[in-house]
Amino acid sequence: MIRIPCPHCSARNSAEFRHVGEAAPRPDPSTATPEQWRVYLYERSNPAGWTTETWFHTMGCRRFISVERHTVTNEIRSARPVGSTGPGPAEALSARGDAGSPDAGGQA
Amino acid sequence: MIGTASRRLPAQTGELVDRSRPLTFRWDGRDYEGLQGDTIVSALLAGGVDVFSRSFKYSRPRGVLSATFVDPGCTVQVDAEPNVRAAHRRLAAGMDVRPQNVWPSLRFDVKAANGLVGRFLTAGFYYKTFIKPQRLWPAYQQVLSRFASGGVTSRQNVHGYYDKRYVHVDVVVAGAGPAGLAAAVAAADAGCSVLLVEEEYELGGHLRYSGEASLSMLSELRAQVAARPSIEVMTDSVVTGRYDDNWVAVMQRDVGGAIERLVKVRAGVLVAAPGLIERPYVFAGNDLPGVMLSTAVRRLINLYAVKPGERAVVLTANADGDAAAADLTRVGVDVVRVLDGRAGETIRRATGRGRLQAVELEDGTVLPADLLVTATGWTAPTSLINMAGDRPVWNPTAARFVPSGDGLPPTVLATGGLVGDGSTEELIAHGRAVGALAGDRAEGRAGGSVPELAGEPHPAMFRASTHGFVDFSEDVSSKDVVAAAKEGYDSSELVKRFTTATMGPSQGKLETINTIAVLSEATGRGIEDLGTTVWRPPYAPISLGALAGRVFEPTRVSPMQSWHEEHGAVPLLAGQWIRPDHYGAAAEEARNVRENVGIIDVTPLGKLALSGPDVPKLLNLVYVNKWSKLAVGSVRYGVMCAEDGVVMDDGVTGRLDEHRYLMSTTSSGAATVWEWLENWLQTAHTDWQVHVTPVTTAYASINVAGPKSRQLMQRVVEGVDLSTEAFGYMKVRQGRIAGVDDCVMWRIGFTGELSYEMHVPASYGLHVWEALLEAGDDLGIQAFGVEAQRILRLEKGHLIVAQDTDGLTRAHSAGLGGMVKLDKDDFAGKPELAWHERDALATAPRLVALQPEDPSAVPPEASQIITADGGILGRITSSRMSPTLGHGICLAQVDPAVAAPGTVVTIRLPSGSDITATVREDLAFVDPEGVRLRA
Amino acid sequence: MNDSPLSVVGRRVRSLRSARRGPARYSAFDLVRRGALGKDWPRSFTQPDLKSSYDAVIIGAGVHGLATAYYLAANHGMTNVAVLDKAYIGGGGSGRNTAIVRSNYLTPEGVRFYDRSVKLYENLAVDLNYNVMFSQRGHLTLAHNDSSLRTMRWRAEVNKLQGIDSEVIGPDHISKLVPYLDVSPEARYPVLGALYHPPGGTIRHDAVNWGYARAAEHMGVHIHQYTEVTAIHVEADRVTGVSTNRGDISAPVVVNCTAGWASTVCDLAGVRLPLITHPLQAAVTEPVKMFLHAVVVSGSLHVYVSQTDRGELVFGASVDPYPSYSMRGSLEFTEELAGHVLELMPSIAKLRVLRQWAGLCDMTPDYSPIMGVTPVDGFLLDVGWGTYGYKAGPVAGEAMAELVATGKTPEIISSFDLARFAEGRLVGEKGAAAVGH
Amino acid sequence: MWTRKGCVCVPETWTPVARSAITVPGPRSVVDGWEVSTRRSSAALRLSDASPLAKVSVRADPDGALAHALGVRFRSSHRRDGILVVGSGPGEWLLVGGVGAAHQIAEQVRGLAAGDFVTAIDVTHGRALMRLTGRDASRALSKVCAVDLSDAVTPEGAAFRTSVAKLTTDVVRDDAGAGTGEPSYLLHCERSSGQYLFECLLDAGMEFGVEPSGPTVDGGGA
Repeated sequence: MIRIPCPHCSARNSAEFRHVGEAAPRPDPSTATPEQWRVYLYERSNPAGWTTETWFHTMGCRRFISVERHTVTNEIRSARPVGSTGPGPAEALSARGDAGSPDAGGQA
Repeated sequence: MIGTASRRLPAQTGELVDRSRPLTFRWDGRDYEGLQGDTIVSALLAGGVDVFSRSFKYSRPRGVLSATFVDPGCTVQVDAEPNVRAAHRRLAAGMDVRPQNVWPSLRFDVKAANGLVGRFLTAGFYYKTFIKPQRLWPAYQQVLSRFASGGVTSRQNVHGYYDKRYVHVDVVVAGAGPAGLAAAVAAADAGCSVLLVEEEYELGGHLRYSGEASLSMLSELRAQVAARPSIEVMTDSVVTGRYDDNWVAVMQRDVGGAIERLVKVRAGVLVAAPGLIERPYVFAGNDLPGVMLSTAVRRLINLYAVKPGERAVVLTANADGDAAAADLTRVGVDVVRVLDGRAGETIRRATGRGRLQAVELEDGTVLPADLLVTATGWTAPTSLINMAGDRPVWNPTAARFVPSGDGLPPTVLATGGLVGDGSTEELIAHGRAVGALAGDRAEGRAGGSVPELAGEPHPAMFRASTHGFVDFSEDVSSKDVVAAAKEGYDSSELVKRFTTATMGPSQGKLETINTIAVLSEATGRGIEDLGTTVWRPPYAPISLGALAGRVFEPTRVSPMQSWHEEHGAVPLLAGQWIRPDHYGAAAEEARNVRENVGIIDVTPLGKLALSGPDVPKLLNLVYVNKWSKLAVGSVRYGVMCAEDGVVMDDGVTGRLDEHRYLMSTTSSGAATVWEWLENWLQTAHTDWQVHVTPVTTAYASINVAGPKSRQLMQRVVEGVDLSTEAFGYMKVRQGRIAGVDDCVMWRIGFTGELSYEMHVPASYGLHVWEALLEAGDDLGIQAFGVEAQRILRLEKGHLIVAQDTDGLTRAHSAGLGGMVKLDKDDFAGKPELAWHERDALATAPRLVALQPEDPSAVPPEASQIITADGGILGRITSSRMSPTLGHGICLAQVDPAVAAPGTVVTIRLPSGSDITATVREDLAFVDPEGVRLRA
Repeated sequence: MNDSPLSVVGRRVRSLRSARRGPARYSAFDLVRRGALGKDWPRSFTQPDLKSSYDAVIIGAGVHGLATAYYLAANHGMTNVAVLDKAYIGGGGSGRNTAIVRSNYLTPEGVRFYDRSVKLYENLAVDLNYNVMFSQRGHLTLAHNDSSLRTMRWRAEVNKLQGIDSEVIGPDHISKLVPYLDVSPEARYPVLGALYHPPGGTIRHDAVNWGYARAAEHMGVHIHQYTEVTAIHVEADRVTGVSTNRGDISAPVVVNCTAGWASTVCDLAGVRLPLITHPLQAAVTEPVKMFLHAVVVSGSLHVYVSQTDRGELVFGASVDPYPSYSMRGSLEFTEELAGHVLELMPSIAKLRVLRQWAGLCDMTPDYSPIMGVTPVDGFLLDVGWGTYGYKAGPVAGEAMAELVATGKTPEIISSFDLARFAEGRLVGEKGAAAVGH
Repeated sequence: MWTRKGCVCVPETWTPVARSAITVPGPRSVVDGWEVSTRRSSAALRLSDASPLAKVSVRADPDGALAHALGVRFRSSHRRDGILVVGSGPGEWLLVGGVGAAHQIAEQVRGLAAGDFVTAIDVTHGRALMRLTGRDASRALSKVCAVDLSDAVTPEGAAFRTSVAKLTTDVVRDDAGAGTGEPSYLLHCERSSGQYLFECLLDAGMEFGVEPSGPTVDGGGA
């Protein structure tokens, strides 16, 4: 059980959090082309190394936080409150949001 | 028959058995007697039994090899528990112990014939045969699976009580031999809290069975541990795994009323001190009962006072083997020959029928013996540090893999035999130094460098001139390994997978080095080059019961649950919620709503209290429709889409006063929607003044529906004008219901009837529910369940998100296209919906109502709508028999080609027959004009 | 496409007959003969020297890469092919999965595709002369609530229309097939029904990998173990070869058949993917005598279980809750797993978990693979296999081989193209994969 | 029995009874409008229902006027004038007071806001509240809660939200509230799961001889 150093609550087991996803800036909806929008929806760097990602402290402070994590070692080198320039909520509920939870929708 | 205790020795210094407490138990259907403190195996050996099981493939008789937990021949069934490690498990009175993997009996086993054809059953033989004819493979497989080893389970077994515990501690020491004990004491003296975990029942490791000098050092160490309250000791417990961030799993047996307890430890520093495991020697006959490791002999004599044989040959390459020979002589065993591996002496093979009878030496000499003891080297169980990132390296001097020291985080240290060799004093000194360093690191001090412990030279002895078993539990011989290498399975991973060596119950603890050594011999590549396979968790097997612990499956019930249970509600499990599906007759409940009045408990409906001046902005952002002009006292239906335009949730939101709103969501979507709103507020619009508070269970929610609902409401509501003019459709009011203040009511109609949904402070839910039933008695009031509600909403043509929509359904395909307001600046999913509206409307599926032509037909949900040649045009998403109309009614997602009203479609039923149905003009079957709703 | 490197390669087709030099024959007779004579079996695979040029380079010696190589040689006579792997044959996802094979998917295109795979698996032992131990013991996906029962029926109905043996059965029938299941209505997750798929079952994954490797190698394919690709060379949007730790290779076609490292390998060619890599963990218990004869899956409880011929229970679950390239495994996985298994079968609490491990799964947004061409000419994809790659090994290999040899995307994989994401044409398997394996 | 009052029919005899989400065994009676168990335990480890106490959820700027007036930061708590103020989240507080005091507390809070944007919501009925008290309270709780409960990490007054028996639960170390000199924890969760949490804590406390107890409704019991 990795531990996430929540900037609000102190270090907690990752089971208290929901992984939201790699930071993906939301394009301006009024000018985005379909290609740009779908890059935002679907495309990810998915690095084998350091990544900046958003977690949601579901069972704690209920804050979105920005975490720098190494995806091979799972080491975390920083966790900050998510900034106002943080990721748009694309992954929260798009295709992969409930991958692990077949009961979440009617798709079960 | 009580077994004779003929092999029990007189009292030994340090013995664990209590001669004043005899215990009776059963073995293989007969009664035996052992002593308190015995293991099952020591009691049986004392009673003259020396064969405990038969092997997996060749059904060879097996006895004691290591006399430890990992002893491959000592796995038995105890009562309902399969695969009990009999060389570890303490004897208890009344145990019913049976051999496993024997048929029809331990003495006569028909599968033993396999031994005769062993030369044909080489490793991987099954890959090369049973190929043709393919239709016979299932029959072959039946036969193969009869060979499955292990004990038996029974459906009648009860789950039993297992639990868990969390521990936060500065230092965990895994293993309480001399180094582990010293490390624990030193860490405690550095000011740390310490958890000391020992797999055996007592502290001390090999000091327990290594003579009087060791015992006196042990009693000193035990006293030091006992004197330090900051050390918590767990015996008969094992560290089964080290996971990321020093999350350490400890399996503790027989504690606090639990069969087993999984202790989850967040450790500052983990000190691995598991000691060494003695390695078997490979030679023909090395699995015969009577062939034992030197440590097995020393344990049996010194801990359990059991004489392991009468006439012994000893092959020793180290001090422990020498000491075993001395122990044997001391207790009167005739040691006929001691061969010194350090001087190049060895044996050729062991022979005997059913058990050891003779040992053949390299020069051809045959020595009759019933005991052959080998001491040819060690395996360092690098499991825990391997899990922590260390890749063990071959130490040719010590002839074993040792920790490399690289790749370990500073929070993991190792001491004792795992690291190197030394006298007891040296081991203790190393343990103390490592414990002190662990203390420093746990307290955030730098500490010194990691102390070293050199490996003693040891001859590299793996295999005699003959072939023997490298893996006893898998029946894999060195010959199999050589053959596999020749076929190209010549890396340590491939040979493991092909031969299955190291994949049995001991997971390589006895087998790995010999397998790799033989592979090295076969390939000519050095052991250091081949490397060892990765050790996987758990270090020791752990029961499903312990891993599961207590069942924590949160459930949720409404404040009216007790009433539902008392009134025969049939439960419906919806996520965590337990709700009434119906109270006996759903169709009747539905009819009563159409004719009189009914009440349904809709507490699980998600509810969020929104407050603040910027709530309309938030609503505009998350819903596809417009919200800027929602007046105080009004409610509106809204649909939410995700950023890909797919329908996510729906519900109504009411404006209670200037800055206060109540939003409802679907029951299953409540948590998701809450997070969705917070996400927008926290990551995109931090300047908006909105507070979102979940109030799902702050209110008991009751829907009152039916033509007589206003009449009923008038009897219970105070302070609200309920007339159509004053409280019309899609309006919200607050007031007092049945004497309860602070209730919210809104007029909406999922059922299609005149209906009020009331949200009552939850503690008064049962009071209001009972008050409604009492007040409506003369109106024909009845409670109705979820099933009746589903019938009613389907009659009205109201969709259910995630039932009538799926993971790719855009708003337009749910009949909600008209709500999508693309002229808003922004809302979730807007670009996708805009492109969808521009490009895809003509081809996207549509939601339609279907009426089967046969009025008695109700095509089950998910029935497919098909073309003449079996192509798929859509599916039924909802269907019921309508009690109001007396015919089947359906909603369906269909291809636009068949979506036009009046189209007749073919539906393939699950039974395989086809029916036809007509697409209707409107989604609603009952009251499409909405007259009843607005009454 | 006339001057694409793919069709250039396609013209180098050799006679099928000359490519087929059979390896040593495997049969009971030969087993006895060699046993009696004490004669060794010949090598199944070797480590050949790395050539400086191949007609096609396949990255990844798992079931997908090996099957692609095998069908290139067997169906198209293309044997100047290298399969490169940074470790050993079948050491990635192909050796870490729980080897469940089924075809009861949700969409017609998915069903057709996986059904072709099942058919290939059914004949694979004979085709490869290697017993892959395909055991069609029946596959049950349990439904614990009405919405999941509805999805089971949806799958069954689509399956039946495609000719797949699949039906929804009730608790009594389930109880007969799997007597150990707790089907009592009082259970926290009552078993309301199940999707029953009799042809589904398990296979010996290593045997499939080795069988393909052995057969491909005997037709002339080079399998290079411990050969890691360090660069992919692209000139003017066309692939020209790769660099490895053992040397450079020029090749007009490079196929990415990796799992877990698909994004990393694509980064070498400058191709970005809609993938997220999650560990998928599995565990095995100590053996006990056979008591579980079908494969049992519960989507709601995130668990699937089968018993091997050796008597071990093999468990799997959903992918880990956050992406990672770690294969160390976690304690919480085994805890959740055990809890859920005991919900289904409370009487096996005393069985012990012997080993846990993890593999890596590249999850796509629509639970369907990415197969076919990329913006880089000659650089082909067979990736994004999520948790369902093993089932598709043979059909993926067959289709990718056809693409490599002919330069044309076979119809059976046309809906799995990379461009579908940018064009908003997601495949409708979104639901099915969440439910079962 | 129905009396006409204008157009609204209201019986004269509505006497609303509030019920906790938690069922404690034992004889029952109505106290302060709540139907409660009168069972009182004197076991070494006690788990009592405290749900009737008034609970108000407050949201405001974590650095604003109200935060200053309350004087309690996230992760700590403070008792003043019989009201327990818990810093339950960033910019989020839970105020626990005597039975029936929710409206009054909410009004007080709004008064302290000095015009700032503040939300105060009565969640008395939306939460289940219970108290675990006794020498082994920390050991029992550590069977279902992964947070370090040692005095160093979770001293008197500490407050946090975490997973308890897989349920999101607010925990306050509140020995003072118990007034017995023993370790004591207040735990609150969503009302619908109150019975579940209560039973999980009883199960965890079994080896320490835990007993259930009826509500503590003595105002200061918060």
